[in-house]
Amino acid sequence: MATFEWQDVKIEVDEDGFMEEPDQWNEKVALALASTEGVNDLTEEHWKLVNYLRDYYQKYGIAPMIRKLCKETGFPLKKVYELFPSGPAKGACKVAGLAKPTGCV
Amino acid sequence: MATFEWQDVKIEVDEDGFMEEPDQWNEKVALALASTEGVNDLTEEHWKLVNYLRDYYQKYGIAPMIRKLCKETGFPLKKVYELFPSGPAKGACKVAGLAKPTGCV
Amino acid sequence: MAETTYKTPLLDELEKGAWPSFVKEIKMAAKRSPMANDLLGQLEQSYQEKIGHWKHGGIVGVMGYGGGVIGRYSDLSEKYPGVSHFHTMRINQPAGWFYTSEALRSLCDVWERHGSGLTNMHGSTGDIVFLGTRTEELEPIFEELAKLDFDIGGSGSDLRTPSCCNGMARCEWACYDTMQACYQLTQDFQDELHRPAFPYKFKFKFSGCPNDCVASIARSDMSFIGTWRDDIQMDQSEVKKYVDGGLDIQKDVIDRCPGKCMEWNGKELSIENSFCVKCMHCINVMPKALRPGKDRGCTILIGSKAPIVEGAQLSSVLVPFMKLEPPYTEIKDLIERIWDVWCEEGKNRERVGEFIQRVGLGNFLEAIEVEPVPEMVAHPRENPYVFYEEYYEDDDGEEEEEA
Amino acid sequence: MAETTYKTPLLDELEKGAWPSFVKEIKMAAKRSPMANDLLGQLEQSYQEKIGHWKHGGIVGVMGYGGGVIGRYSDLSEKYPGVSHFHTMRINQPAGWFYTSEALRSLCDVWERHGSGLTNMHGSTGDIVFLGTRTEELEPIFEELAKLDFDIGGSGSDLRTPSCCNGMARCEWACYDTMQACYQLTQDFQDELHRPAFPYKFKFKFSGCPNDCVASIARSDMSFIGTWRDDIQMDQSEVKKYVDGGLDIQKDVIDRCPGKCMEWNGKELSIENSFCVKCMHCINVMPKALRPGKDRGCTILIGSKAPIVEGAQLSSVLVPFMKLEPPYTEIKDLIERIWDVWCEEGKNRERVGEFIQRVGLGNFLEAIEVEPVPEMVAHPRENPYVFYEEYYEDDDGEEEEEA
Amino acid sequence: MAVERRTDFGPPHYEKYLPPIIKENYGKWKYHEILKPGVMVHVSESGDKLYTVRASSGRLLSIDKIRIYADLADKYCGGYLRFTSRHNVEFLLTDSANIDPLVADLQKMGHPVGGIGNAITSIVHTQGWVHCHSAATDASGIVKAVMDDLIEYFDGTTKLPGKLRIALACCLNMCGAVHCSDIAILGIHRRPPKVNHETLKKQCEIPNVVSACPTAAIRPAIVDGNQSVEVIEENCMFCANCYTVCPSMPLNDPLNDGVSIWVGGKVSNARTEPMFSKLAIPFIPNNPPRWPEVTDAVRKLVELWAANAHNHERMGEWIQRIGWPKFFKMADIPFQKEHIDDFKHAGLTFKRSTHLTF
Amino acid sequence: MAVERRTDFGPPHYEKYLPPIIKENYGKWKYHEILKPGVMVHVSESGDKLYTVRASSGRLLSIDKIRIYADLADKYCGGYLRFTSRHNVEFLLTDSANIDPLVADLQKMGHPVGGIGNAITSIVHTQGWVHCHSAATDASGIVKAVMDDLIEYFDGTTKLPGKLRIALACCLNMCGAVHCSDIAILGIHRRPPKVNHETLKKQCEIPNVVSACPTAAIRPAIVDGNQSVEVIEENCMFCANCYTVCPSMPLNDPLNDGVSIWVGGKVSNARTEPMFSKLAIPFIPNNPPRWPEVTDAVRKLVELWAANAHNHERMGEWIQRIGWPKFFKMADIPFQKEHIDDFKHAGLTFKRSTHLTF
Ligand code: SRM
Ligand code: SRM
Ligand code: SRM
Ligand code: SRM
Ligand code: SF4
Ligand code: SF4
Ligand code: SF4
Ligand code: SF4
Ligand code: SF4
Ligand code: SF4
Ligand code: SF4
Ligand code: SF4
Repeated sequence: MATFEWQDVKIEVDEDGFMEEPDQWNEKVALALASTEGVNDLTEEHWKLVNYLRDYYQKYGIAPMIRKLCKETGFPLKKVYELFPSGPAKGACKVAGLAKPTGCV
Repeated sequence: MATFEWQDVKIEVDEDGFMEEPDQWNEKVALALASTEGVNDLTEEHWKLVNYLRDYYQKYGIAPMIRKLCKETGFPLKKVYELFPSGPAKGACKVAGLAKPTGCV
Repeated sequence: MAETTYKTPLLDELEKGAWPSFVKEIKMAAKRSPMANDLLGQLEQSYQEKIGHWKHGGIVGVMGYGGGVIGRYSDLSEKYPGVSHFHTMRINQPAGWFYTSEALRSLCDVWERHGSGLTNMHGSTGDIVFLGTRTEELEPIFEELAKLDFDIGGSGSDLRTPSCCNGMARCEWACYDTMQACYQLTQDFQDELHRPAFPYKFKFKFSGCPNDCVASIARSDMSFIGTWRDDIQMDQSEVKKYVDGGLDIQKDVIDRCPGKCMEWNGKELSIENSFCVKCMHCINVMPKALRPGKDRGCTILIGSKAPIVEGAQLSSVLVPFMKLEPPYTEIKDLIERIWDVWCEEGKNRERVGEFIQRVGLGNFLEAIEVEPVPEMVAHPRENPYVFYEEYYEDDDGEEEEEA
Repeated sequence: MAETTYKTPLLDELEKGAWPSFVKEIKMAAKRSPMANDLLGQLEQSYQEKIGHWKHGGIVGVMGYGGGVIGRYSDLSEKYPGVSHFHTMRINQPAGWFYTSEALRSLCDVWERHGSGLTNMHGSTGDIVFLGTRTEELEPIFEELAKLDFDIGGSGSDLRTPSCCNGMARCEWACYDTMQACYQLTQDFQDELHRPAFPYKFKFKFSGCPNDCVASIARSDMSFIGTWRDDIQMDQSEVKKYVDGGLDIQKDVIDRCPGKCMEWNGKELSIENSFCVKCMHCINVMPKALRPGKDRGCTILIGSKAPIVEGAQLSSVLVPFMKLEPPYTEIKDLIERIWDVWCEEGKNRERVGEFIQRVGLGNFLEAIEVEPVPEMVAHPRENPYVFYEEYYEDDDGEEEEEA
Repeated sequence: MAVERRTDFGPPHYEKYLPPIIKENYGKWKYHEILKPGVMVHVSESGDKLYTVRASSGRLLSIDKIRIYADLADKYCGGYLRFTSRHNVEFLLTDSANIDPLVADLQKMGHPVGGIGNAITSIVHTQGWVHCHSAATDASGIVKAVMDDLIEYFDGTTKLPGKLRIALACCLNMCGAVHCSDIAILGIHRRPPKVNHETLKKQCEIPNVVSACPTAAIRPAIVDGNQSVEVIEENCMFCANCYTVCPSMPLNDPLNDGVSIWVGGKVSNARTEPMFSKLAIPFIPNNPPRWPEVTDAVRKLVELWAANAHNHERMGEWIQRIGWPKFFKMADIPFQKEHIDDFKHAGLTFKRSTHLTF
Repeated sequence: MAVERRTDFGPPHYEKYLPPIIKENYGKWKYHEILKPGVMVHVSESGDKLYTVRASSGRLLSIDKIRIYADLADKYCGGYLRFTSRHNVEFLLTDSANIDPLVADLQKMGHPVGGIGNAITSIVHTQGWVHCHSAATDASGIVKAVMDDLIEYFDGTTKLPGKLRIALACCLNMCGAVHCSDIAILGIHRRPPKVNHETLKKQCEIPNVVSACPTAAIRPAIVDGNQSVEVIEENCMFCANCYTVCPSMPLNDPLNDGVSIWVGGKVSNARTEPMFSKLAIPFIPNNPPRWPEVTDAVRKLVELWAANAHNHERMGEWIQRIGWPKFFKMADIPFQKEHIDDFKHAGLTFKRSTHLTF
């Protein structure tokens, strides 16, 4: 466990930079986490993805499969990697404060 | 479908003498049905069996398996046939107003 | 009794041809029996409409028994009153289906008095099937049969009427006395046969050798198939005669031997008996020359059944070899242990073969107190999903029994 | 960097003996790399305690890719800081695992600069495995590898690094060009390889003949196994030489032929090729005399996998015979149809083989537009549970499409 | 009150019915020989000979016919006869001079003699429209039509390479051995049960109905205010097990019922292990009274096997040798989706090797 | 922002690495011969000859060792070498005079030459304690100990009747071919996961955890106020698939982890169809550093097979011929409950015939 600080955000993260206490997620935290992924600004498109992930996770308790994510957000996979260069699992899920994926996304 | 009359009881039964409208079962009906099985009087032991069958059926929607019936009522199978000579399925279930068994009892 | 004569143009077609005609039989019976006559009428209608006209189920019987009669009612009873009731009675056949003309006649007489006059000789399970009677006739029939020493067979969730091949009575290959075993176990388990108390039906079938002439491995929850443990008996001069008579012993016998354990050197046949899987083939082909060994008994297999619900099963080896001899104590004990476990844990309408698959053969063996042996499996497990039953706890390091 | 010298009495035992010692390798690397040195320390502790010391999972990677790096962290990172991060990188090997000394040296140089100096040549899937580096080294490594033309392999729910036997490069039996097919399909499906978007992993393996030297039938979701359709090529004089040289052709070849289609008359070998199942055995035993036919291609099989969740599977026949040649259009189309259906309907972590079992092979074939052929099954169904898809309605008597 | 009477006495002891020659040679038979179609002799260690004449009975017998059998037995063999596990009748003779007259009498009355050795013997079958509520087809009618057509293989007119066993069951309950027969004819339904929601709760035990379904197509439901069940039709494969436990779920349907044909099963352990029958022809509509499509299909299968099998090679052994692809080609049966298993163990029926012929 | 750089260029083209003799004879090889242990020659239609010298690499290689290989390749064969699908290293020579010096060099540096033909080649294996979080045992250590013991079968000192392939996987994920190996060594856990209810909800996706369990032993549960799961311990067979998807369910356990031994699998289609390995020895405790019980068990199996198999008969083919009962007797392994399958298709592994030997 390590502490990650960015502006006034201070959260506990694991080695991969995923939140230890996902309850503490908020939009500011998302921005903070994004910074670790080479994403300096969260655009509307970023948020669309992040919000979709959060909604899905809250509803089903799991992250969506990639194919579904692309379909529902309308972003082709290429676009997802443009938004989050380290990809939906490592990048988008981290920023969205989800549990560290183990296969699906 | 046929109508079966005994004393003041008048119910619809199928060819095997099982009730068409199990809702109409009451103790008098039980006595009536028992008469068709060569049982002229329902003793305490008869009632124990009948009541067990009804309770079980109401609780689980099925008749109990014979082994269970014997165990729970304490009657050995021999005894059950003494009480209802045509046996638990044809005799006891009929008197208890259960659906016609298709295997179990 | 007023009797209609039905026009049966479709059924009449089935009076033609070389094979015995069931239509002729029904017509013969119909001369005497209105039940048989109305059966003819209803059957013709089924042929016209391509659908049966029997109602579902029916539950009738004789006093004191819970099985042995299959209730049946027509859904066209107004039109065909003769078949308004048309129950079958299953009569327990004599072991091996041997009869005297006298016995048959007396059965016919009972059935003439009280039923349609139609029978199946025999039903698939092996019973004499009396085809078609009325509820009120059941008791009288039973009474008359009892006088003839014929008892009723099984139906419902009970022990079904056991059957056996003719074995020692007329077959040189019988490795144990199938008829005696069948008779004796039937007698010993009369209560289980007449008073259904199992989760579902249970069948015994007895075949004297691996040819399995009663299909026991496919059609009985417990299959008793004769076999031997020592060497095949050989008469080399008779072997020679078969070969001289034109038998291609290499191609038709040796190459087909599943044990790949035979050799023919032009003069003598040799068998490496430790590899012989007792398949009977060589013996079947050369009955005068070869015979099963002398140390005979049977393999007991368990669990075969038709497809419903979990899929069909063939029986699987439970006891690789057992002597099957009076007083049959060992086998009766085993059967009772099996029934105890199955009756206690089996679900409604779960055959013992399905039960074993559900709980696991290993657990089942433990419950019936039989040691596992490799003969029971085609091969050991391929998947690594092993329920190891003990593990050490961190704290004390002592082995714990789990599950 | 401060470096501890660990006492490794247990591991030291594994320096002894004739087989190459991984402990020696680690020690060699440890001379230069603190990561390798701490690995030694942690491993010795694992040997003492009989338990691994790696944390669960880890999710790291290079930009733009979703796979190819396995994140790994020590749970004893204070004690062994060198392995606090110890990620592996999977580098896509050249088809057939051919290298020049130069290529190998340049890979070593990259790994010396940025990692532990330890590798697997190769991983089970076929990748060059760079064993142990830190998150911050991943991008630099990738950059340097790119200069050498080495790209990263697969991991996660993507197309895994395909692999192939050396085929035409060094084997007389290759029935299609395994290395080319492997290379080309790898190139064509780079996106699927680098950006996981499948329900679960998907593997290709290419073997040039039924000997299957990359175990494709056991270890790949899609197995391409070379075969032929015409007659085995025979050189009778070479056959004779084998026999003269002491080969027991009857026992060791003919009797072992699964097609039972060979005969030896003392002079000539004859093969009834229409019964040959292309097993390779006779060819394997007499490589100078027999060769696969000339009409060559491959059998495509689908679905093999390790046991979890539904049990291990071997691949099963999907296309009995197909020419596998540039531009590989037909096969690429087929693969895309398979992925479409599986991605659309597959559950999370459901391999394609499990998917097919769940939805039924018949339905799967329909969805990917492949006609069923009997070559796909060991035998037709044994159970009568058929989902007939059409029936007549009472009212109109017209056939309705159901399901 | 229970009627006091004799019960549980069991079947009569078989010894009463054994002819003296059998009693004397019980367990002492040495070998047998087939003398001609339908006639064999068993020779005892003592040298005694027992002749057996086997005739088709047809199984569905009137008491009139049984009495005729009894008369024949009296006439030729001291009143001793038996039936076989496949419903044939066997007369047990000690005097070989009686064989021919007996055979002649049997033949005259329409009971062909045969079925012994490498022959087609009687079809094991079930009730059909004659007695069962479940039947998707008739039993006796098809059996009669098929055996009329195959009589040459029963009576020995045409020789066969081995035994061939045919069975028929009129529904998936398979009251017989169709799951392990060289050729099996199986009655099948093809549309889901029509649930009678009004009667269901009264007639049936809902939990049992739900658990009766092998493919979990049934779930409890309230329909029009009635406690009942609903059938997920695309999961239903028409097995009728729900109907077996519940009269309110009939499947019988003249438009859609019919038969399927299965091949390659066997029961004996001779040579190969026992095998299940496999689907050959998924569906043939019911066409009474003589089901010509069925008799055709069966004949073709018999002829194909007879022409190609090795000696003693059962249908399934022959197909195993040549492979299923060749079988479908030779039998000219189109291979379809229906042939591919999709029940529980389906995956185990897939071809998991490259052992193919082209 | 996405870094703009070269991606998706794939592996280098293999042609760059092929020696000239291969380029010239690509697809034109005619036959091969084994010259001596670990050395073979492939002869082209053109008459060209390519010599291969195969040596064990050990798989886990330092860059130092790889550089030595590179040096050897430069010295003897123009810098060309390859690795095999079983992790051996192969030097590709055109000059047969270089064979012996190369072999000598390899042997000197502790890399035995062999593994070609009817031999035991390198063990396909996995990570173990060296790199994996799942490992129930180490991989490299057992492999080293077993191969040290079996070296005579690798280097040709002792002849074998056919190929024998050994594989090892350190957990049930089976990252290798242990499910289809002549002898397989498989790491296994033997106690249920210890659920960390506090972290579970945070770290894991509960629905995925539940569906990960092959035997449905896991169900969602609230424990001490935490959303979590509970494990029905008697349904757990320790596969660790829950752990794979959920860090909060560790199974690793020094007291109970160990290995099992499997036999009789194969991959090739030669003669028989590919087969799965079957359980021989259910459990051997971990005994590092040299796992003597495991090396013993493996050696015994190898020797038993070597002494009894026919030519070209793989382990599984041999056992098929003699039958499993004989195998267990000869191998002196007690047959136990654990050997009997009880997973989904278990029934299909039961012996469904009387084909038995006594
Ligand atoms: C009469 C007979 C067919 C015949 O014409 O010969 C028969 C007739 C029926 N069988 Fe059967 N079975 C008959 C032998 C068999 C056999 C063969 C055997 O015993 O060797 C089998 C296959 C073997 C087996 O036991 O699995 C058999 C497997 C079934 C099944 C499926 C059981 C299963 O576990 O899959 C059912 C369905 C059920 O029990 O609910 C069934 C149910 C029935 C019922 C009671 C119909 C029903 O759904 O309740 C049939 C009554 C027909 C009627 O109205 O006459 N019958 N049944 C056979 C009994 C005659 C006799 O006693 O000699
Ligand atoms: C590195 C490698 C083993 C090795 O030492 O060679 C490996 C290592 C892991 N495998 Fe594997 N698998 C490796 C080849 C395989 C193979 C063999 C193959 O590809 O031919 C298989 C069996 C074939 C198959 O795909 O079914 C294999 C079947 C699995 C499975 C089980 C998948 C299944 O469907 O049953 C898992 C579990 C999972 O995916 O969650 C798994 C998971 C893993 C993980 C990622 C552990 C995990 O639970 O997440 C391992 C990472 C170990 C580490 O920390 O380094 N690994 N894995 C192999 C990849 C190297 C390479 O890229 O060349
Ligand atoms: C180099 C390699 C392919 C590669 O591209 O890397 C290869 C190369 C050859 N194999 Fe192989 N096989 C190779 C792995 C395999 C595998 C895969 C495995 O073991 O994981 C198999 C399947 C094993 C199995 O069934 O479990 C395999 C099954 C065969 C067979 C069939 C053996 C059998 O009887 O079952 C042959 C034919 C033979 O040897 O008679 C064969 C024959 C050959 C020949 C003779 C082919 C040829 O003419 O060049 C090659 C040298 C033979 C040798 O090693 O004895 N190769 N071969 C692999 C060497 C592995 C190693 O280092 O030991
Ligand atoms: C009479 C009968 C037993 C009984 O107690 O009723 C019987 C009697 C004999 N059987 Fe059988 N079998 C009888 C049903 C069976 C059955 C059961 C069935 O068909 O339902 C089988 C298993 C069939 C299967 O595998 O599907 C059966 C498989 C055999 C075999 C093995 C044939 C094979 O190659 O698979 C033999 C050996 C042989 O004929 O070579 C055999 C041999 C014999 C012998 C030669 C035994 C002997 O020495 O007396 C008897 C006369 C042979 C014949 O009919 O060709 N009997 N035999 C049955 C006659 C049925 C009928 O009327 O046709
Ligand atoms: S099963 Fe064997 S003993 Fe019984 S009749 Fe058939 S061949 Fe004879
Ligand atoms: S009984 Fe069967 S296995 Fe035994 S020797 Fe004869 S043919 Fe071979
Ligand atoms: S799979 Fe066939 S073609 Fe490829 S290397 Fe092996 S033997 Fe040669
Ligand atoms: S390749 Fe195999 S099946 Fe074909 S002839 Fe040779 S040994 Fe027989
Ligand atoms: S097979 Fe079906 S229809 Fe025929 S008798 Fe048996 S239960 Fe009735
Ligand atoms: S017919 Fe069979 S599959 Fe269909 S609903 Fe009824 S029980 Fe289920
Ligand atoms: S087999 Fe298991 S422990 Fe070994 S590397 Fe694969 S996943 Fe890890
Ligand atoms: S270890 Fe396997 S069986 Fe046990 S709970 Fe976890 S997933 Fe289920």
